[in-house]
Amino acid sequence: MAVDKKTLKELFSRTLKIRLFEEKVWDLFGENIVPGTLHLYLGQEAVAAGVTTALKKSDWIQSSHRGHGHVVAKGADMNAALAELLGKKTGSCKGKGGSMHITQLDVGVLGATGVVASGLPIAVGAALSCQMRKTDEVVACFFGDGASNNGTFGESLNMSAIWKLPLVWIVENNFYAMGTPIKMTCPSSTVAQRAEAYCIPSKVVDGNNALEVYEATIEAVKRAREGGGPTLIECQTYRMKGHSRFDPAKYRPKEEADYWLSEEKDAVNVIQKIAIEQGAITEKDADKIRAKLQKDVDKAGEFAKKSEFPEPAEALDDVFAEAI
Amino acid sequence: MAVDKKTLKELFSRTLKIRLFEEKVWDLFGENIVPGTLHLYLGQEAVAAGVTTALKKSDWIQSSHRGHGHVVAKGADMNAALAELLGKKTGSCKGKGGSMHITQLDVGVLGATGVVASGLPIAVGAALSCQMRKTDEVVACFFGDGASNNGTFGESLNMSAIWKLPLVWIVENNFYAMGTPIKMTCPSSTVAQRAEAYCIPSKVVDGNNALEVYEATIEAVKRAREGGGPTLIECQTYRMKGHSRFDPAKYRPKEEADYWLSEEKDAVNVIQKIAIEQGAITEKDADKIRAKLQKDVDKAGEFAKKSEFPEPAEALDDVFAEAI
Amino acid sequence: MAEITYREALKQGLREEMLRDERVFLLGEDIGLNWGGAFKVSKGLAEEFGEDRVRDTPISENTIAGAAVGAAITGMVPVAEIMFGDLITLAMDQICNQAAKMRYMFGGQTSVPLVIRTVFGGGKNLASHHSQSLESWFMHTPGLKVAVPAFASDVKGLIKTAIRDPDPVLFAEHKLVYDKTEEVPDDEDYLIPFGQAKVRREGADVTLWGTFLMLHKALEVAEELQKEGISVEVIDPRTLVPLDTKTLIESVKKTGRLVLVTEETKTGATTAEVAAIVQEEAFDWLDAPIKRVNAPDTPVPFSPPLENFFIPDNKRIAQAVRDIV
Amino acid sequence: MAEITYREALKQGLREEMLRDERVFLLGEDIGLNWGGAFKVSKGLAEEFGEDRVRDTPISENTIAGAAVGAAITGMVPVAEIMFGDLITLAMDQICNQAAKMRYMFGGQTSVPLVIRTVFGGGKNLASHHSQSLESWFMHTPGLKVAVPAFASDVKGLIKTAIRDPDPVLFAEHKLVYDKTEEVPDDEDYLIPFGQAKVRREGADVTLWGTFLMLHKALEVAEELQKEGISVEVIDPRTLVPLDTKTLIESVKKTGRLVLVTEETKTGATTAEVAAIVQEEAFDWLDAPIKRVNAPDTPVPFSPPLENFFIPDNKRIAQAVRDIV
Ligand SMILES: Cc1ncc(C[n+]2csc(CCOP(=O)(O)OP(=O)(O)O)c2C)c(N)n1
Ligand SMILES: Cc1ncc(C[n+]2csc(CCOP(=O)(O)OP(=O)(O)O)c2C)c(N)n1
Ligand SMILES: [Mg+2]
Ligand SMILES: [Mg+2]
Repeated sequence: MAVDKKTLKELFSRTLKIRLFEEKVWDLFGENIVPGTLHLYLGQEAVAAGVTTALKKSDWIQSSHRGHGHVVAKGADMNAALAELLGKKTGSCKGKGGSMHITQLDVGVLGATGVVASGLPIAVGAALSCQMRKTDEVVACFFGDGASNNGTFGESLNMSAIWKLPLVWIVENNFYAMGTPIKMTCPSSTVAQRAEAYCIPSKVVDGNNALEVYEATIEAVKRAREGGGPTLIECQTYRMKGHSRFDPAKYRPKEEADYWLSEEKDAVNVIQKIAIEQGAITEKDADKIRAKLQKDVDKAGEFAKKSEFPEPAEALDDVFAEAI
Repeated sequence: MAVDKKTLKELFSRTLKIRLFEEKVWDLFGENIVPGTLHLYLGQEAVAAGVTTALKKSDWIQSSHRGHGHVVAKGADMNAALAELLGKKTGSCKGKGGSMHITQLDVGVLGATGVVASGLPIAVGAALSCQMRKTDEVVACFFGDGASNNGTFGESLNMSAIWKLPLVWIVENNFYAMGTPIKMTCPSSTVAQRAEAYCIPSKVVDGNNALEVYEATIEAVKRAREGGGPTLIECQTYRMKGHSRFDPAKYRPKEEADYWLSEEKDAVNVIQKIAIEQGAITEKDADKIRAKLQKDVDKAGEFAKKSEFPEPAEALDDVFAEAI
Repeated sequence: MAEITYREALKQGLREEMLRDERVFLLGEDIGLNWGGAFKVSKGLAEEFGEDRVRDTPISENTIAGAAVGAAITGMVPVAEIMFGDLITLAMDQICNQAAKMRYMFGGQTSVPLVIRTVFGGGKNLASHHSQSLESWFMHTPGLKVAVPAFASDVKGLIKTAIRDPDPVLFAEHKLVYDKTEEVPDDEDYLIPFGQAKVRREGADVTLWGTFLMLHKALEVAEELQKEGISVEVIDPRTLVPLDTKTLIESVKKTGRLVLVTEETKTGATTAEVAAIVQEEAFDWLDAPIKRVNAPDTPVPFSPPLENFFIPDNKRIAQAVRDIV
Repeated sequence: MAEITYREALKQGLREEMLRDERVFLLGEDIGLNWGGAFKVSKGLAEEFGEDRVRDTPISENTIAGAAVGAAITGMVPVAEIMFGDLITLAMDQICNQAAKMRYMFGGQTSVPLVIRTVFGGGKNLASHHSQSLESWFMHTPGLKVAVPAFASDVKGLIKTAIRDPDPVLFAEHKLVYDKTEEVPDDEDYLIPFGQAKVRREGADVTLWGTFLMLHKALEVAEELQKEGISVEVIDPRTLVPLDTKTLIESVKKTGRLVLVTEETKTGATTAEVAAIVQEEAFDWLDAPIKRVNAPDTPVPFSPPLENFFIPDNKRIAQAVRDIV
């Protein structure tokens, strides 16, 4: 597939944007001003970048507990996103959600969820809605390797298949669910093998390569829009940090971690190299894009920091449309 | 595989025993003395007969909501089984369970359950227990085609695979879940295809042929006992009656029903023919066996009918080991 | 106004809302052409609205509920059916963690206009897995509204309100009231607001509050007790969330006595919450302890004599009233 | 006796039972070598007992619980962990329909000797899906026993009793008490019987009953109020099923006043049941309405000021006491 230069540039800048966003989160975390826990997207940026670049603005994504990258990639306001992580009133969820529920519906994020694999049924419903409303909208649903062991996985894949829903299942296989290596809990060598059970076509791609992810998604989205039903794409990737806030991830074998965390495998480097090689950007462009994005992210950080916390009694709002 | 005459005779008589038992249930139902609903096993007898004949007494079975045939085949006391269906104090569950919970643990029935697909996780635990207790016991778990759409299916198959549990998954594919044809809810042409997702070997057999079921089970049980892990066997069969008590099953296409409900496909006829052809029994033997079984079943019916109902306050017993 | 069954009234409500708003659709197991719902509530609707809008699903309770959530937040108005209330155990995450919390945890960004219909209660000898009354779990789930219609007129007005409500509604029905009949308005906009109890019978000596079949029994008991000279007021909450405590407390202030009766197992039933509220808010008006009449703390047994013992009967209800007057 | 944390005491209890009885084993997500449990309760046990008996599982909550059931009825004694109480929504069928009902619906044919451990409560800014307190659902499930240890000595004695109990136990822990320390007996047969409340502090004017972190706050409040001349008796139920109503009612008969405090959302909380019982059984001894202090009926919010508002604090507890003395 020939990918145009504009798209390559977009893939690069989206990947980088997530990286810089997450580095900012990591810094804020270091300042000890991020309440609760965090599941960083660092390392997996190419997945969200590749998938969302293949979507239209009117398309939807369903996020997971590791959602920062998804929402930023789909175009969420970074100010509101960072403010949410700090629990501020200006956050996209008014401080009620935090890292695990970071969500901006008006850019097409159906939601981030703290319950592993709970996004899959919701994605089914959203895709059913796209179909029933006779739109050409498509849903992409992100979830982890670990999530594919949960009951909703089979139920949801099946429902998407029998109804030929406009859905793209994105498995982010980072080879671990918390400290549990996927090979301990999954007998097959890929998660993708499980899609065949429901006659769903699947593909395994390098999840650190935004272009590969993009190409696979474009094809899947096309099929979905044309009424061809769901596709499953397994993006193999790796967490740069541990699972959550305080996890040093010592359980990972050194060679494995070295391989994945090398300069050559780095998601930003990979797409930067491709974009430069294919003449989409120059080194200089890359620097300029980086500087611009860094500025945006820094500004978002400032915004989040200087925003107010919600008033305590706001805890009582938003339970129902009208208070009962 | 060469199957000895004794086994052929056993397959015949077990198939027939279930048939006669269920006909008795149908009669009692006609007398309007069976409370609640009923999921008859009529038509599927060869599955339970074939599977249980391949098991040892010390092996276990997990039943479903369509359990009469399973428990009778595993050797449950017919008096207690019929009494249970009538809600009598002498029932195997003292009248507390009825049709959907008909169970006799001391012959190796782990339980019948009213929640579709809820037996699968229990079978996983029982098989894990067989393994951890270092026994050679094996578990066979019965469930329907419809059950394979429930979340526990994937979870349980997976767990059985990763732990190489001594388990045989028996799908009774009767092509319907209540009124829903399986082709409406399952994109593949067999349920067995789903086993591959978990690297579980599988086989599709004629579920109206007890010998085929037996042979497939023998092989699976051997693998399980030797530590080779689970197998899935899809037994294709058909309900002679509707789903439950009052279902006339009008939704089934005539040709389909005619095919399955023909004399040649009848589970009892099929195994009787084989047993006679292979010299395991004569026509006369068959009649003798039938007469003997009919007598047992009739006696069980009498026993059940003349048994007392429990005292109302017995509703308070058996909640805990000791009343709290 | 025609006298129709609860089942029929419910179907009327569903049908009218489907005619009014094309975003409304039904999904669930065996609700469509071949069966029409385990209790025949949707019988005929697939024929009328097509299999798309009356959608049979696989046996996947959690994904049925979750699909309703996803559809609700993207412009549809799903009414999902969980065939038996006992099976809602499989859909608790999507109902209680997702549907109920979504508006809140996303800071008000979305409404979740869906209805989960299910059916509770025993009395049909269906044993432990098809007879439970689990409504208190949902009353304890912030973000959910909970309807408990016991009469044909209410079930119609409440299902229509539930469908038009922007928030998720757990719409509980009861097996033994499907066949009860009542006069039911034909008006397309016949809506019963949530949170308004109905005084089903006026009385002076004691207040009887209950739900579902127990409410029908309460009315019978009230008639019986009238003969003994005891005047019983009978209150139907109609919805548990929001709960109309005002009507109840006014009644208790008048009668000074309260008996609560539901088919739930006693410990942790909805009656516990109501008792706790009333003793707090009407402490000085209570002339006797609030009595609760519930099923015992056991699973639901199969055999008729056992199940009959399990489900509160008129005698137990009447006795509870007599105990405090 | 050594002063150790609740976490350590719990681990001691698990370890001692695993040493005593080789049928005892643990299963759950990330409880083994690589993690030792999300709250590190089982840290070191996989190293000691092997990965077979401290078994990491896939993320399959319903099958984890169901596997425990299957193992329990065939000769093992499983202790299954559901990593967060909120995720137990996925295992409700196996816990509430299977484990809890099996002895009953099979007419006493089998015991179901298993323990489901999970952890409730907020206070760590983990938001709506990792902070709930859902114990009342299980209190409302006949056939389950429910333990709610709040102190290190109790958690050890209760987990040992739970493991030796022939019936299924929902063993609830609380995130913010894992680090609380107390003197804990070393005795291998140190068992705390279910159904025996503990008077954690004696007092004369008002009874304070609560669970988990709220119990710790209640004790602080009691100290504060002492200075105002209010003498508070503090009661810890330790188990909700069986529930020791005797100790509580004796206390109320002495003080005439009762405040109930838990971190649950108010409507349908365990405090409702307790209030309902006490108003019924000690009606004539109550000098004031029973007060309930709970979280508001909202999902659990993320941001610190919101969550702090959500979780009852000493001020609210003290005020409730002052309101009725
Ligand atoms: C249903 C459920 N079970 C357990 C957890 C605790 N938990 C949070 S993240 C996680 C691992 C998820 O692994 P995976 O799906 O591979 O996603 P990753 O974290 O690797 O992105 C677990 C077990 C949870 N949040 N939800
Ligand atoms: C979890 C669950 N969902 C729905 C039901 C209602 N129900 C009872 S049997 C049945 C169909 C089951 O189909 P299948 O698994 O194929 O078994 P069969 O009845 O054909 O033997 C349904 C939907 C139930 N009991 N449990
Ligand atoms: Mg992972
Ligand atoms: Mg079937």
